[in-house]
Amino acid sequence: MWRSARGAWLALVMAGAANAAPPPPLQAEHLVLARLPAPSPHWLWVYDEANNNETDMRLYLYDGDSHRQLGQIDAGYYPSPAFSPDGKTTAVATTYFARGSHGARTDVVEFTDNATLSVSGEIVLPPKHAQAIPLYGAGYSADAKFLYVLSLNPAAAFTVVDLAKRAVAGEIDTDGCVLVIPSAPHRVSSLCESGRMLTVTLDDAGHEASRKLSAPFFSVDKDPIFVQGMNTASGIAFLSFLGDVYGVDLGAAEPQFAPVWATTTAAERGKWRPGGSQVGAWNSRTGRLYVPMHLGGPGSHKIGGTEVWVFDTATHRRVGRWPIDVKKYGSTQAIQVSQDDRPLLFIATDTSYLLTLDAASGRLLHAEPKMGQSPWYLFNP
Amino acid sequence: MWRSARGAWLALVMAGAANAAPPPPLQAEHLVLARLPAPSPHWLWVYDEANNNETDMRLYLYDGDSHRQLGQIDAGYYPSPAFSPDGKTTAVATTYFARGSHGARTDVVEFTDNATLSVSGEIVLPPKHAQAIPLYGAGYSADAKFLYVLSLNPAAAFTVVDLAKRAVAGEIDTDGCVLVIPSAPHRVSSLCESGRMLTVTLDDAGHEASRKLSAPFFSVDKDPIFVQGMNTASGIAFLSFLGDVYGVDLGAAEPQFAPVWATTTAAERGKWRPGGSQVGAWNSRTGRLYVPMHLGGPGSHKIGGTEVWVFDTATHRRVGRWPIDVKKYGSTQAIQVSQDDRPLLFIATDTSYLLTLDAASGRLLHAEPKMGQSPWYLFNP
Amino acid sequence: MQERLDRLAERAARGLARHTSRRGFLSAFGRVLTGAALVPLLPVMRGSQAQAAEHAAKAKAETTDPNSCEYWKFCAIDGFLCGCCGGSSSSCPPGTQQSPITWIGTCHNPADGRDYIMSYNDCCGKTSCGSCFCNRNEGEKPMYRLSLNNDVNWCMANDNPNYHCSVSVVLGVAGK
Amino acid sequence: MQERLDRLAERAARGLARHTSRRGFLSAFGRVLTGAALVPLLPVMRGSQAQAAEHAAKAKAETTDPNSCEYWKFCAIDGFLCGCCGGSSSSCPPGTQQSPITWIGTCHNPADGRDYIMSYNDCCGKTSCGSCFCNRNEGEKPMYRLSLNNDVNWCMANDNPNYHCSVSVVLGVAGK
Repeated sequence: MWRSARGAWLALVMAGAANAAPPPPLQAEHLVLARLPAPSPHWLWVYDEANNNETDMRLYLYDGDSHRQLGQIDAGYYPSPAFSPDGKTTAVATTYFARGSHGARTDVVEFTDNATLSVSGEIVLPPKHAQAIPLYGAGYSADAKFLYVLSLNPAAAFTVVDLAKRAVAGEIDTDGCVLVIPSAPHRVSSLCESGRMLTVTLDDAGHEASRKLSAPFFSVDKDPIFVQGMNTASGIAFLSFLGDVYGVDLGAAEPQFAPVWATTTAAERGKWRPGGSQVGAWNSRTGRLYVPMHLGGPGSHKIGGTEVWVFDTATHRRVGRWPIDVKKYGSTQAIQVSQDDRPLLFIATDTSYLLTLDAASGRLLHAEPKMGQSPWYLFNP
Repeated sequence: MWRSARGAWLALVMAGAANAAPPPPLQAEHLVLARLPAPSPHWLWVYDEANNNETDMRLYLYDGDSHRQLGQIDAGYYPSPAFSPDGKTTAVATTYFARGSHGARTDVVEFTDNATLSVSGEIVLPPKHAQAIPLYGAGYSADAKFLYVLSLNPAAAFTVVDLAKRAVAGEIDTDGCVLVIPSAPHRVSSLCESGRMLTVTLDDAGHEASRKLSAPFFSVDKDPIFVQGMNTASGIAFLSFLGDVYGVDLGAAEPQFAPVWATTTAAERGKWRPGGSQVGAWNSRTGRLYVPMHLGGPGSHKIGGTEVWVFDTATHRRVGRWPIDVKKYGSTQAIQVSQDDRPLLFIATDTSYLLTLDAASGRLLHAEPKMGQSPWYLFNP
Repeated sequence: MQERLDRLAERAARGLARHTSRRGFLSAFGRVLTGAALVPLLPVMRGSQAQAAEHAAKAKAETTDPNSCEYWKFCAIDGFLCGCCGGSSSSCPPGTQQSPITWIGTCHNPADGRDYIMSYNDCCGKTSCGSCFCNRNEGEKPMYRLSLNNDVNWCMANDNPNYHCSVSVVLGVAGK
Repeated sequence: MQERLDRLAERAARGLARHTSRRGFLSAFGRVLTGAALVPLLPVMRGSQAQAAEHAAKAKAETTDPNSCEYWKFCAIDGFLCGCCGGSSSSCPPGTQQSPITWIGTCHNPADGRDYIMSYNDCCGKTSCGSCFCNRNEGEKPMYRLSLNNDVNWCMANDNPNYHCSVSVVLGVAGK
């Protein structure tokens, strides 16, 4: 019965008082509102697609150190989250209906104050917000002047929101190319069916100043890249279905494509593949890349990983190969790594476990069961 | 490969054609909208509380003969369903918010055409609809002139909707008494904390004409009755926590209380108890009562049943005692019986199985897994 | 005597419900249910001896882990434990609002052998937390005895009545 | 030659997307994707040989139970099977609306040894059916090749874009 420190203390007090008097009764408690602790790089946003109840998708804020859920943002139907550069705001572009699943449609970006997890405001959007994978579905410009929101209806475009004016500045047709990948100062890049990257540069009013289509840098037919990209120190990186790494430097006016390198040996290629709903995680400080891999053939690109392979992105050498206890936790559905020097690796599984690992050693630190209904994407704050 | 009748037929055709020609290719299909089969007394409405996603509660229409789901009504936040006397309409009183879980609140009754499962209209309600157990949360008058909707905020009342005028006729304060139990022509009865029944009689405009408080007929302190009542041939019946049956005849202007009888022997009493979220089912044709029972003490009244006890309500004799395979299916959470001469007994379990039993023999006819997230109440159409 | 007091409290609450505005009633009702001075008038008191016996029989109530459903304070809770949602057993998660109205229970604390009156508030304004669902019903009564019922949404009277999670707040020692 | 046709189709679709109104585009796009006459122009054709090889390797596709995820028609479906929701593999449940736009797959039918072009329509207007979730991805491509992608909500262009379930409709035999 006396298992905790508090319990032991009470026992001591009771023993000290001998049989003199009973312990004092507990004082009345006062119901208060919990405050968030100071922000930490070990915080994680878990995206719950609520697959059986899609009008009720949400983001859970989870602390990888205390292994506690810190709070929740209600996010509506197919939300796309974006995190302000100063870390103070979470923007969620989403869709609501006047009668739950029916009635008038409203697309809107809602802003949550990350200090209180309260909605601090909203801006109504054109009713075209992409109902798709949330990664690179919305993004802040580096100076937080604009928010970009992906549209798909099925014409592809993005909406530019002027955050100072709290109004939609306009809409940019992307000619079938998808994703909003922001780069400084006011550029947005997208992936095209032709294997090219489209980069649109905006003027100060948020209107299109110019656009540029790159040369093809991947082949949709031979080995398509996953749209689930990863931020790197200088831009973005994509994995291909066969596990090749496509780095894109977004520092200049036009994207620069790094030499493609493979996560598999010739013997592994086509047998071991990345898969799941979020297929890689990249730590910009340590330069480590984490790829969930499984044994499978063509068409298995959404099968979860049974191992996590770890790569040094400078040398392209595999430096770790960590099996997942699939029988116990399920296979990896999503993966993310914290962006600090002592990083944590987070894995959401297809049985809704959230695993926290030491990203240096692969040691399992915690397994949190029932992390929502469909924890399919993991975001750093 | 050739397992089905169709497969075997194809194999014959192919054999008959020798090596002459390959079978003709499948014709192009045309996507159509499925039509509902003719209504059946073996239809069942399964109320899914979607406990982890409560803004997305829904009703599934299930056919106990074909063991198929026939369709779905999206029902919002804490819906109360009611079924029109002619069987053509399902009314759902519920609550929506302009932004999913936040924003302006709208309480509304929505009408679904049971032939097409499309919403045919709505009437906005005062924003007080009870967020509580849905049984007797809404109800039609016998002549379908009025719909009554329970309010709780926390003052108890009910809203009278004039269906011909498609407008709210008014609100009746029930002085703390709860439930809307309609009886002909325009009476509504409720249960009170004092163990009495309040009966309000309405005039043709839907306003209060008179009210009458009965003598106490049960004891809240000694043995409260569950609010989860059951329609009987002449009124309504309630079970108490200890398993006593309280029948109420609603045929006259004032409720008549039948002698209380026990479902337990003196030896069983206080040991075997009814429990769950819907604790009994009553077939008015056969006069059979079905009570899920478990072994438990005070405070166990929401524990699911491990057996179903069957009673002849004329003789009060137990005529069946049917164990549930709890290890396989979970314990009973809700129970319902079809209102025909060859009735089916339906049981929803706490692991979301929907069991279909022959209500005469107790034989298990079908076990449907994953019947929603939280199938806590079962309604006859 | 106890019975008379109960009836008094009942009649007072009813009177409030009938004769005051919604807001006025709510704030008064809130006071009745959370104001320590009025606690001895609550009908819950009746059940406390039966409760104690029940507890003695069970005797398994947790005293150490406030995120466990077995924790002693949760003897009549029906919902998600706020401690698993960013709050604690007596605090609401960030961004939610507490319900001003509550249901009441009497729980036995094995650590000091006392019965305590608990207020079970809901935390409101966000959708279901979904973690640590806990359904215990010691002394719980059907909806017609509203202040002892946990089947209704106690966020019902909040500006935003979405139910997120539940807390269990010690109001005081139950009178013996 | 095939490549030139593909490019033509691509350019045509793009042109429509850019230069016509939303409604006009949708109806045209719908025609492109469901009109049998235009099927040979679809980019999906490219993959059919690779697909066939893949299928030969798997060879386990169901031919009898159209509510099984393994049923041959579902080789690139990602969603709830409408047959478990009140519809069938080629009909939408009562009260829903079909999506006018679709994604496309090529599935091998072991019963006659042929490859068929399938249109995967979503049924729309009610929330997630929740039954018989099925996720198969033979020939599925990322979102930038939209007509072969099953990760977007194909109800996106419906008046009510709520996703309920998915069907798999035979369009015709894939050209060899």
